[in-house]
Amino acid sequence: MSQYLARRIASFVAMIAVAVIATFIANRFVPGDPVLVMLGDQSSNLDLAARLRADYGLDLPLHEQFVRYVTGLLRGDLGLSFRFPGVPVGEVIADGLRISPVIGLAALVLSLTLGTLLGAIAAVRAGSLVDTGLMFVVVIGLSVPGFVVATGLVWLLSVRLGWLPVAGWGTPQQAILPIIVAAIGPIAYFARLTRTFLLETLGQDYVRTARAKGVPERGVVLHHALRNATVPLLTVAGIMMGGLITGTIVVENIFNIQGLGRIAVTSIAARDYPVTMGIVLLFTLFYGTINLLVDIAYVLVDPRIRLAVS
Amino acid sequence: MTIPVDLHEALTIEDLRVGIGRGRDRVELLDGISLSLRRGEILALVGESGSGKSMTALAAARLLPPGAELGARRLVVGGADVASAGGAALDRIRGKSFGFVFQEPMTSLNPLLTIGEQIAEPIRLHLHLDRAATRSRVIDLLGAVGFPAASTRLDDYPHQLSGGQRQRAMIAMAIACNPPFLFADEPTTALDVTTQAQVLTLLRSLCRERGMGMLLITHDLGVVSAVADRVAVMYAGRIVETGPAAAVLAAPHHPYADALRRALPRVSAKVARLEALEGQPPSPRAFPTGCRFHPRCARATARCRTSVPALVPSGLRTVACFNPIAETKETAP
Amino acid sequence: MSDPVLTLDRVSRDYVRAGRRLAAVDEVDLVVHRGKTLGIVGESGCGKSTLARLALHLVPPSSGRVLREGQDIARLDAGALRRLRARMQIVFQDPNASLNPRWRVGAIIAEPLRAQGWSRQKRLDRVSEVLDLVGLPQDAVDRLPSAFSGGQKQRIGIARALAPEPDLLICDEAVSALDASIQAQILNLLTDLQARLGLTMVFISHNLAVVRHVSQRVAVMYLGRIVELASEADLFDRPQHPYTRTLIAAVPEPGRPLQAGSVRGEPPDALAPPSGCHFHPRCPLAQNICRRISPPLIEAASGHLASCHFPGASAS
Amino acid sequence: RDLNVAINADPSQVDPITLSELISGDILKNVYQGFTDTDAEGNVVPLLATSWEAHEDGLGFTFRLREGVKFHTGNVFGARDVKATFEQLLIPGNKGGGASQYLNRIVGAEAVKAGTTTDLEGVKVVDDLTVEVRFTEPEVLFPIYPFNFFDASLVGEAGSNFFAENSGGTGPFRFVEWKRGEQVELDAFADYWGGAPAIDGVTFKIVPEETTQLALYETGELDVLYLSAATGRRVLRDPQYADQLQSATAAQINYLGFNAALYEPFRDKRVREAFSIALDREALVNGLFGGAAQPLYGQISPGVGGYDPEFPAIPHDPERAKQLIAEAGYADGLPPLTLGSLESSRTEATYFADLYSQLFNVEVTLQTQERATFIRALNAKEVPFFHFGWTAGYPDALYFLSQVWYSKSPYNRTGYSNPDFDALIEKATATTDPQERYALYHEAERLLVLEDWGTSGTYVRTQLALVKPSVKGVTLTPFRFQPYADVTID
Amino acid sequence: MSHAPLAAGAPGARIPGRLLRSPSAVIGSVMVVFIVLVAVFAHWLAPHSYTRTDLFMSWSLPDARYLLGGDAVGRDILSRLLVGAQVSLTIAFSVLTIVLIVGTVLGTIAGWHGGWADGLITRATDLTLAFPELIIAIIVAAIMGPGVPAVIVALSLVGWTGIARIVRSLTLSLRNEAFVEAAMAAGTRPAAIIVFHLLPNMVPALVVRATAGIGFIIMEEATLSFLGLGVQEPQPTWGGMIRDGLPALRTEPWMAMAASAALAFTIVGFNLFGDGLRDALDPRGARR
Ligand SMILES: Nc1ncnc2c1ncn2[C@@H]1O[C@H](COP(=O)(O)OP(=O)(O)OP(=O)(O)O)[C@@H](O)[C@H]1O
Ligand SMILES: Nc1ncnc2c1ncn2[C@@H]1O[C@H](COP(=O)(O)OP(=O)(O)OP(=O)(O)O)[C@@H](O)[C@H]1O
Ligand SMILES: [Mg+2]
Ligand SMILES: [Mg+2]
Ligand code: NI
Repeated sequence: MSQYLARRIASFVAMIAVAVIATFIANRFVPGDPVLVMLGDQSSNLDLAARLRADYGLDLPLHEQFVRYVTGLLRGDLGLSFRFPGVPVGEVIADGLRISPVIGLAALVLSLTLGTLLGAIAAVRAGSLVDTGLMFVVVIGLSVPGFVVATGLVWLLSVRLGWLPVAGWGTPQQAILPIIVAAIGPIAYFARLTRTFLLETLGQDYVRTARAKGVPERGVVLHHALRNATVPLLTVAGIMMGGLITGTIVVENIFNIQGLGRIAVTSIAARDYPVTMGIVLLFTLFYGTINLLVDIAYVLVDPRIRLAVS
Repeated sequence: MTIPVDLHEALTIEDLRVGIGRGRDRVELLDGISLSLRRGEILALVGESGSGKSMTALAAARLLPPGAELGARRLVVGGADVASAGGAALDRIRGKSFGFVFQEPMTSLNPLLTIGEQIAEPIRLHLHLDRAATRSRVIDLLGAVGFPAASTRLDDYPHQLSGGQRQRAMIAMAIACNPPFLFADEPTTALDVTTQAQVLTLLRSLCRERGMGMLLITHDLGVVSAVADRVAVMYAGRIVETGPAAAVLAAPHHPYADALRRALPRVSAKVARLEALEGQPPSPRAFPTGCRFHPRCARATARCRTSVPALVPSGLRTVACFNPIAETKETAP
Repeated sequence: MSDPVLTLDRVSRDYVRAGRRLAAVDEVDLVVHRGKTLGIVGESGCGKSTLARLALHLVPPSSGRVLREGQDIARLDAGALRRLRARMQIVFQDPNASLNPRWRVGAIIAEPLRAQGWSRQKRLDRVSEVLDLVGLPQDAVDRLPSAFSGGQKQRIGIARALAPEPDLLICDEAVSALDASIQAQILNLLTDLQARLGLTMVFISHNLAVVRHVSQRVAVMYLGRIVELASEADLFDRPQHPYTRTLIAAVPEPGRPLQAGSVRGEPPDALAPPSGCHFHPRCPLAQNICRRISPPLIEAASGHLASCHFPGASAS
Repeated sequence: RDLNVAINADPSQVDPITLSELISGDILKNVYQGFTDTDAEGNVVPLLATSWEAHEDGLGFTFRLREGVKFHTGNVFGARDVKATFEQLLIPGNKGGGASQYLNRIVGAEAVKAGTTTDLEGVKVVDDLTVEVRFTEPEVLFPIYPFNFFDASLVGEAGSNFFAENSGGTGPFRFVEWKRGEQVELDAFADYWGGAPAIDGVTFKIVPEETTQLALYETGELDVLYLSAATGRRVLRDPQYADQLQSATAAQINYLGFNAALYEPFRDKRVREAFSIALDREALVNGLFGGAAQPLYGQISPGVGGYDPEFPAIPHDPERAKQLIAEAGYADGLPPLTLGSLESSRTEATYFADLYSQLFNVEVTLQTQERATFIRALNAKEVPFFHFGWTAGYPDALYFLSQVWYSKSPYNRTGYSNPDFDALIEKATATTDPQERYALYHEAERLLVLEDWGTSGTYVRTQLALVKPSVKGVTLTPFRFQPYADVTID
Repeated sequence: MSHAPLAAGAPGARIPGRLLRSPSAVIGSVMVVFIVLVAVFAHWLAPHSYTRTDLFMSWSLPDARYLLGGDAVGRDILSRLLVGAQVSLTIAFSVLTIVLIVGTVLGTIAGWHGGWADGLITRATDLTLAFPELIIAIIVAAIMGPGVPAVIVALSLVGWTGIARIVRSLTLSLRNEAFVEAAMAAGTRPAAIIVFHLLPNMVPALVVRATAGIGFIIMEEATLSFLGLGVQEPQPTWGGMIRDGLPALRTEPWMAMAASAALAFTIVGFNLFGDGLRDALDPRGARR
């Protein structure tokens, strides 16, 4: 395991390097440049554009820009944002980093627990009315677009009833709706997956053995059937976690939250290279770590899985 | 309403019927099986592969596969009325009132739990022992079933074990709570004879000393004769002969039971060719009419083709045959 | 003797468990000759199934070589190994797990045929043929394994192994779930095939009567090692190793009482095998030497190998 | 109580030097002030300059500055600050303020830009309240250019980024804090020369999503809401908002650009004319905007100095349009054409594309693009046919004519070039008298639109805003909101 | 005696039969077939031109002429809804197909082969997941020009990762199954083992993933179009119609509602169908 970890971490570093190069190239590949966006209506003002280019070092040859960036990076310096003049990239991202993980983790916890619960109930009662009803609700949850749900909920709960704030971030009340909306899709997806995998494992002989031992139904489902569905569910949870933590633009926009998703989108739209690079690096780190943890969990959950060391 | 339960009654199955599937796919697997066992008694259930032995046990334990339907006049296992119990009540009966050794030790063990955990589970559930006590009981159990170095190997996962080791883990699990009754479906097929002897001795002493009843499903007639008090022979979903083990093995009355005995190889001497039954075993989808054995039976008469022979008592035995061997006074070689 | 089909040359297989080495198979030398059956018996957990897997290179040996017709199968490339496997089939000890629950029986049995590129029609014919041979109804083809009893599944496994007419068949506990009559049918079938096609077999079983019935030579394993190897008659009638004698004595046969306590002491811990002769803690004949020196597998009588310091001696 | 106003994105910055765009402009105009401002009708009115005088040679102005104006820093505003502001805008490394483009013609500007000096030669501090500016070429609009004078004395010590975090203007409100992605907060400036505002401050809430903006407005978290076209339509139709709605024509033209270099048929005036008269501008403003727009025939929007109320309406005449196309030799259809537009004007573009393909038997493919990509293509003059808008940066028609259609302007994205037109523009640039100048505009506009059919105006949007009934004194002008100095909240 | 399964290859024949026995599968199939038929014959079914603008009909109420009313430029919403089915489903199916194939191939390779292949593929998924979809979409749109193909490529480029990871995890557990060992012993090639032994066991998970993916892809297309990176006017898509109709939800709700309903109908249909498929594929018919 430790050898596996060592290699995994080494390849992690390599992955970061690839991410840096890939984003750097991709950024320059993207049509339109930051100066254009900064200039807005004055985008054709060549004089101004040249001044800005020089100010941001964008007039240097590409390889020099790259070297500059990488040396900065090695010193832990992600550079300054283009979009927000003079603000360090770290600071821009930190805005989102204070919010998105909170929403993401809360939504993840919500969707894992609720999704698993609903899926498990449906699986145990497979074929019954409960199952059909639950799955219908779940499918509706999957099929109604997030912004429709969000708009509806805001209108009802905030505008009409005045129970919850319309938007913003800071108070616990303000977190409720975003978390719920972010969780709806994942809940539905997870519920369906759980049901599917459970139906798979509930038919196994060892589940019969558990029943023969007098394990109560809950134990049968949780301890035996669900446990054996953990590996694929964990995988999905890992991806979901990544997706939720790195921000859901729909939720962030509707609830007016400066999360990572929104920062990513605005920085890309503004061709704010340093922030975009910073975000990709952060996300790479996120996903790399999450997936590493998921892989380790595989081995812990299923002793038969051996992750190849190579 | 509670059904009066005889305290000496370890197992009662009356008129058990099991069918599976719907519509055209419907097959009747068991046709009116009745069995009864007293505490301390060992009944061996032998018979043709696919005749419904495992189904009988599974049905009595209410562990039938999805899609199977069960009908029975009475089902009492280990002093508990299984037929009417449901949900939580059934969970309290299973594992405590009876244990179950499944035929397939590999797939019947949870691949993600160590055998120690799996054996500990019924102990935790029914005996409510603390961790240490549970662990030492698990080690004792594993030792009793002849598991080598039990204290280290209880942390093994099923895939790390040999076939026989899994089977022994399964047995340890089934007897973990000292149940008054045990379903043992081919419990020793993967055990070498010495280990088998040890395990059977253990099971038999549980029966003799603790009054456990045991339904022992096996193909090994040697095992039957060594441990069973009584034997029931099944063929194509029906019981065709029952009686004291020694007597039935020595001189079966039903031609099928006789054929079984004749087909056995021996360690003591090598025979040129084994005496197998002619013809194909019947499929539940197309059971023959009348006596289901008649197409393969040398003694079959016209009557066998049309009417179903009932299990009729003769002495300590019951036989379902119109032309039983006993009447022709044939003796065993 | 005739040409060797399968040769194990000091083959070992270790598993690492809890940081400790477990020698599931420990420097085994074996030769299986064409057209003959080698029976393997031994204590549960002594490494028989591992040996079977090694023979097919389903697990690679930790050391030693497995030779198939003189060729080291570890050195074969993937294609050659596959072609080789087509000619050697195995019946797994656990019939249930070795059948894909989503495959219909017909497809399961036809799998080795498909792998060998048999035409569809030939596959169909062959499947129906082997179904008959193992005593399964024809309508089994389009049912899933879950609709079969333990013994029926075992027969599906046998049918799959027989279908491609292999020249080497490894049976790991292949008839344990069959009733006496069907067992007899299968055993007769195997002996017929051997006579007709020169089938070579490795027959692993705990049922000594069955082993005796099918085998020409029999090996007895104990804790990863072969402790005795002889012709069927020699082994059963004149066992040299005390463990073999214990085994034979413990066979339950109708009319014979259960030989409880026929073997003394604790079963050995494979993670910490006893020194010297692995069997010494349970051996009625054990002397000091047995504790220190592991007896080599040598000829104790003509053509009769045993690994015992006191072969043939009996406890009195 | 603060006034809560929505903005739909972060401003690009909040300091007066760095480049400014619409949103920053909306905020900064409450904090910083220039020589002049526009009133609700779009007329130029004095602000920090009380009067100004053009030099005889037309190459300079002398400004008389307002007395008693205090900066938020506590310093008194004077002529030195004007000069220092200009210098800071030009000094390299200060992330080139957008306003610096208005200084290019000042004598000595090049030298400051080149970094050889920091002293801007052409600006002379005559006394504390008098400043003189001299140009190399005529620059008649100089007084109306949008400058943000700041307390430049502090920049010298604290660096050019100083005002990113501090407030240094003369406006009615002081900049307090910018929380990225959340809000920009201004506080009332008690020492404001025009008298302290009645409200405590202004909070610009950053809310990109329009449905959210509306929800916030409905729950009272926003007092003032500037509406986009789509939301505007919906609000117009909802009687509940009737008494909360304000409107004003936008100082913005929308036009179809014909790049003759890229699409052969556009070289033919008849084709261009056909494209123009094919439009039913009345139907367009009603159908697409529910009336919240007006047809644009020329190239100057109402409310901007130099607007020509007499500019003739271009008749909607599809038959003649078809005929013109036929005359131009395309009776059998025109070659395929791609219409480019920004995603934000997709609906209109869709309509144009369908209209032309129906009428002229031409295959018009629509290509709406993400902003940065589209602007890049436009600037590179790669788009043969596009629909685009241009918002006035100062209240004079020259902003449209000289930037969009003057042949040497970098913003001329169609390649339209007519020496006569250019001459008119050049002349106007040197004409100080507004009426004279406006006459030149009118001539140029007619030349461009009706003679050359160089473009086709489409519509001018009517800006809509919601203002809570309790809020008084919010004024929507062609240049968006007036500073909130006179706002009161009940 | 039927030899159908042998003919059909490995598992699976008789599935249509089993499918028809589950009511939800039947309803689902009917819904799916309906939607697909509508999509295929959309142009034929559409009562009006889906591109024809008519400013006098803009946002018109549903009436006898425009059964579902008119959109912002006065086009018939019903016609656009029908043609939109074609565009949206083409995108959804194409992306799903590509993504399922690529994801499954890479996932099985990673899980089966392990070692460097696993390392490479796993890192690639991590990187792709981390790379903002928007950048990919912008680049693709720049290279290919915005439109249906670009949307398909962009969404496929980001979509394969999830499937690859699930498939990899399933491969990791399934390859330890005894029947895989048995298949190797039978001489079956690894590729065939993956296709015939592992894949059938992954189908349930993939079905759920695919059915959930349909709605996601359709909405994702709308997001891309919103940024000018997606399908271009006058091509209608459901996602686009929902997006464009949303601001008018309180005044002229019919466009957003009609498209949402069509989308929901489709997703429900596919999910029911997927459920039925799953049940039909279940070897144990695990309904208790
Ligand atoms: N799910 C099922 N669907 C249809 N038939 C089934 C199903 N399960 C079992 N059967 C059939 O039921 C019969 C009885 O099976 P059972 O497992 O009880 O046999 P058995 O007597 O235990 O045989 P063995 O000795 O081989 O284990 C068999 O013929 C089998 O084919
Ligand atoms: N994958 C594995 N990992 C660790 N240990 C293993 C593994 N497989 C087998 N072993 C160990 O190797 C030893 C030999 O196992 P094997 O299955 O070969 O025994 P066997 O002779 O077939 O026994 P049986 O008769 O019970 O089937 C056992 O002690 C077992 O625990
Ligand atoms: Mg059975
Ligand atoms: Mg074994
Ligand atoms: Ni009979």
